[in-house]
Amino acid sequence: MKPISLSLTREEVRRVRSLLGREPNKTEWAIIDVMWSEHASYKSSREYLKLFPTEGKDVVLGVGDDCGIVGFDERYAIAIAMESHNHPSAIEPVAGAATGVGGIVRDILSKGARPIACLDPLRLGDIYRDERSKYLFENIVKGIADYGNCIGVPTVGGDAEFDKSFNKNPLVNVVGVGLVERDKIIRGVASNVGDTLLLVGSKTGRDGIHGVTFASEELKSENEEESRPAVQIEDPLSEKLLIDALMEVYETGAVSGCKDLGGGGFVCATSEMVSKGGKGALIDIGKVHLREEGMEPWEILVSETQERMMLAVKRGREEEVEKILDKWGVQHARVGVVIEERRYIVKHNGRIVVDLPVEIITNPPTIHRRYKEGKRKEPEKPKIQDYEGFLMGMLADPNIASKRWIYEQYDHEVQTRTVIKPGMDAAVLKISDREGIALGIGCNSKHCRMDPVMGARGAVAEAVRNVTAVGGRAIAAVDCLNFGNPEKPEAFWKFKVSVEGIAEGLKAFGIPVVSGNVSFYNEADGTPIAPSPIVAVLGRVRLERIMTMGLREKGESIVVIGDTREEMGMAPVVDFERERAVDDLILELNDIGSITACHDLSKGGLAVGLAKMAFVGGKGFDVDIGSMPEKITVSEKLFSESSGRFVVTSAEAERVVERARGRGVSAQIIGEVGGKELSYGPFSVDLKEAEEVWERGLRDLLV
Amino acid sequence: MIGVLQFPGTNCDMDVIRVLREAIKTETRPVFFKDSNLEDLDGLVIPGGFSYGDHLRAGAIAAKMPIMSQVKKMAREGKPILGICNGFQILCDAGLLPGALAKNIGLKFVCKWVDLRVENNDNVFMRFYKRGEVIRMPIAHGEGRYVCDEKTLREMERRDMITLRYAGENPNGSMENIAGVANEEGNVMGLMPHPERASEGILGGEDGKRIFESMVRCISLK
Amino acid sequence: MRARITVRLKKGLLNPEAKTIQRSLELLGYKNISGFDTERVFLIDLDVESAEKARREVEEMCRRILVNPVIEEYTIHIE
Amino acid sequence: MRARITVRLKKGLLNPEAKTIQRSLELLGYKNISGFDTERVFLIDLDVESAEKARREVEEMCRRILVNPVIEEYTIHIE
Ligand SMILES: Nc1ncnc2c1ncn2[C@@H]1O[C@H](COP(=O)(O)OP(=O)(O)O)[C@@H](O)[C@H]1O
Ligand SMILES: [Mg+2]
Repeated sequence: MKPISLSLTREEVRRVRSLLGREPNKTEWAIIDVMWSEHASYKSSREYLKLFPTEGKDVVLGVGDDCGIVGFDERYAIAIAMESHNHPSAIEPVAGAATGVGGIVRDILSKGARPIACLDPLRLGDIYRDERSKYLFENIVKGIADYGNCIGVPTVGGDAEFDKSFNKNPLVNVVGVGLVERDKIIRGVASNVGDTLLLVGSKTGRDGIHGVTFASEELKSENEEESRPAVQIEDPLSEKLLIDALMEVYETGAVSGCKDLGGGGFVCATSEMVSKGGKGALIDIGKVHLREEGMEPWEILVSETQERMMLAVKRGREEEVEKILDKWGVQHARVGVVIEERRYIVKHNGRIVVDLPVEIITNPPTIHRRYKEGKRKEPEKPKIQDYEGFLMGMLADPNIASKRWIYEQYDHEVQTRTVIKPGMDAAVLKISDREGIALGIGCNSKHCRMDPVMGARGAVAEAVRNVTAVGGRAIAAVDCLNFGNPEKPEAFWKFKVSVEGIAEGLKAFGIPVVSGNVSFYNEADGTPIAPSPIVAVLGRVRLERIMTMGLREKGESIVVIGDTREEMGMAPVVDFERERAVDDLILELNDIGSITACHDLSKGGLAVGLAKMAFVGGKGFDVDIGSMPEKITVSEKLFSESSGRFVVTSAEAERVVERARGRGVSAQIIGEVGGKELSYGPFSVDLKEAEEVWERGLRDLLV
Repeated sequence: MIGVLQFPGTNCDMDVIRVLREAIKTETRPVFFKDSNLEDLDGLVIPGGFSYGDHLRAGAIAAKMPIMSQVKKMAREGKPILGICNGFQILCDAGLLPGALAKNIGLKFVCKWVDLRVENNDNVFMRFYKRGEVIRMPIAHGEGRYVCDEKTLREMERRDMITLRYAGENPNGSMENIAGVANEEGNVMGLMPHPERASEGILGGEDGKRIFESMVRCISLK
Repeated sequence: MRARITVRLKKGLLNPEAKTIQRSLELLGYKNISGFDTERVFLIDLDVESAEKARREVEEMCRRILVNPVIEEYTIHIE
Repeated sequence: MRARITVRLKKGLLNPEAKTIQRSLELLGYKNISGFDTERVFLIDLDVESAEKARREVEEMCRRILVNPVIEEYTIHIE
């Protein structure tokens, strides 16, 4: 018999014994070990996550279920969630990233929603110098592509940053988005005594046994060999069939609750469903359809085999559901019933192998982690002699270069909703004839490393700005907080201040968090990653009012909106008051039809932002950076990454400036659209040449 | 009535149905691969996706499913049958169209808009285009490199069976830039680009819509 | 009875996968590779009495579905 | 010298492709299939003098790029 190695602390072990008043058996220990892990329980992060604003008039289903749901119009609501799959992707990039997509899509699906889009914020190592990082990058993208493409859910956006702190521990975060009719929402709850627990989907194997506890430990190189059983292989065809079958099953109204089997597998899904319903469960684990022989009850309970879901089916309506599943060739098994008594009881061959109070499983104790303020990094101000060379260098930097190599591998148009396609500030999906949603991402990990406080604030501000830039009004946010080892006080401090910063920002913008995820222990060999609190914002857009960033008409004025400060080489200060004023101004200008192109400024500042607008539109510009009134150097004017700025073009620039003044926002006309040059005043470069450099920056590093 | 065929893993079925119903305003129904009766259908679209997960070869398993004998019967009766992307792969593997679709030369899945030249407009699907006209549609596939033997290629050229070629860059290494082919009778056509994704201005263009319009017109003329 | 079916692209057809792998091996410094190719293998366990029968059945599977004769060829081994 | 490298998924790991193909063969009426698996093969022609040397070199290639040791295992034949 294989001994189970517990990852519980000594204190936790003591606590279990005293709560239970006896020694748990092996199966019970395995369950508690998984359910009390950081990844499944949020035991370190829970008390801080309470800081987030979670309520709002549009919130239909808030934090606490598998995904958030936000009202859209009278009939429809939008489901949205975000997850990380960092550790699995570090070990096996294709399968790790693919199962990341699979997992978030099932979160969406479990709430009765049809998955309509994914976005994939990625953080990779130094692909210039590190072969392994290049391998990971290529294969992570392949994993996302193979999976998302096959299941017919378009990957419509994301971002990608490269930094050597991610060499051994890349980040794969995925945002999932779904569409659901308001009256067809299903919750992750089983509250009717007598309802059948129906396990649906793939046969259970030993995949990913202890995947959760594995995600709650640091990656150590010598760990790799041992962690291999944790690898879960993806099966996108099974996922696609789950989607098609369940969308049909939901129509019957026979499903009273649903949850996907993610981290923690069978036991996590079932115990949480009955716990939320205030009930208990009687499980016959022998009924589970298995892929491998000789699996022990604890293995079946904690296995993380992919492409499985748990349904609570109204008593007497099982056959109706099973018939539809059979039609689609989806396997199923009646594995238990909801019981009144709040116990989690598991039988195996007629013998009781688990008998625990549900609360012990689902309510692990909170841990109060110690934190210690870390140092902020001094700005790294480059001395720029050759503006042209510096700009070209930036355009070629994989952090700034075109991400076409990534998103062309993703089917981003399936389901025929994608109005604004990847490559712009935010994606726009058509929902009704007149309205759509915008999806924007924010987080500059480099800024977060230099200054976790401003970095996190910047993440919110940037995500909102990206939505604003396409004409969207932000209505909700999701987040994925990627940090190092929370047991280390400095790492925990970074987490704490990031949550505080994001919470403050969201309150200032008036948007709630509806779902999120925390990923700790992102360290390899003791070196933590650059902290990466990634924020995704959902906005609402009127389709006839969407904006894009490409320069259009020769002669139109180019206007910079917002203040440029001396913030090159550092994390810019983020003042939410000012951010909001600028966003509101842009939306107002868009409403009155004054804007012909719009782009928010982020990495590489004004110089890079203008260049991208030129590449997308295929038109050059003639501006005079020198004419900007700020008393800062030309280098700062060109490359400072000050927050809260946009560049817009307009045929009525005076009106733009006037409206800006009305809101106390600075706006300066700096030149106009036209020509075949990027002409900045002090220097200029050829449009085609610069574009080539930008297009090839990432692509040429890869096969 | 036009049918839109659904295999396990098909993922563009709803998109095609939406275009046929809403943009073309024609009666359309989904056809599940276990359906046994296709008698009511005047035409059929085999949409894109990853039937059977693209395992074995793209389209290979679907092409051998029992329902395909009925599709072949429809083809023999002269009813229009359009295969888009995975549907094209299925039609080739089922022997309804010559040639095969191999892995893209770049080995990667490619999703982007491309320019296409109309080579032949004398068939059920192409009559609303002009010969030589350049149109834009998106592609999204990993196995779209058209190949066939030399003799077949010459035959196809002689009988005017090549309907579309990539007009700009060749995105997948297709032989002679082939993007779409039809059978000799002109009632069965397969193409890698997705006309259903190019049927609404706000989604990027409407150049693909005429394929469906042409199909529907030909049916109503019968 | 176990059948081993080896499927390869027909001669003369470009195998981009083989080419790419060969190129990356060369990039890694393996200089004496004079040829590189890939094949796929299907292993089928069959409950039939004779090798004869197994071969006939597998032959049919290949023709019907496992192999696309336009681009592929195959060999069968009964083990 | 020609090396034949056969790569397969490790035992216990899901092979969705094999599963799908087997099921579709059954659908086509092949009722006596008791097992189905897939493998990949690399054929490498090497200009080296000894089988010994070829094996060593190929062994290294496998470890470096041809095989994904997390999920796959392999065997080498020198022909
Ligand atoms: N990992 C990715 N997956 C999909 N699309 C991506 C990814 N990374 C970048 N993109 C696309 O490229 C666009 C531009 O990225 P980026 O240059 O980071 O944006 P911004 O100009 O807002 O800073 C993103 O909005 C997205 O559409
Ligand atoms: Mg932006």
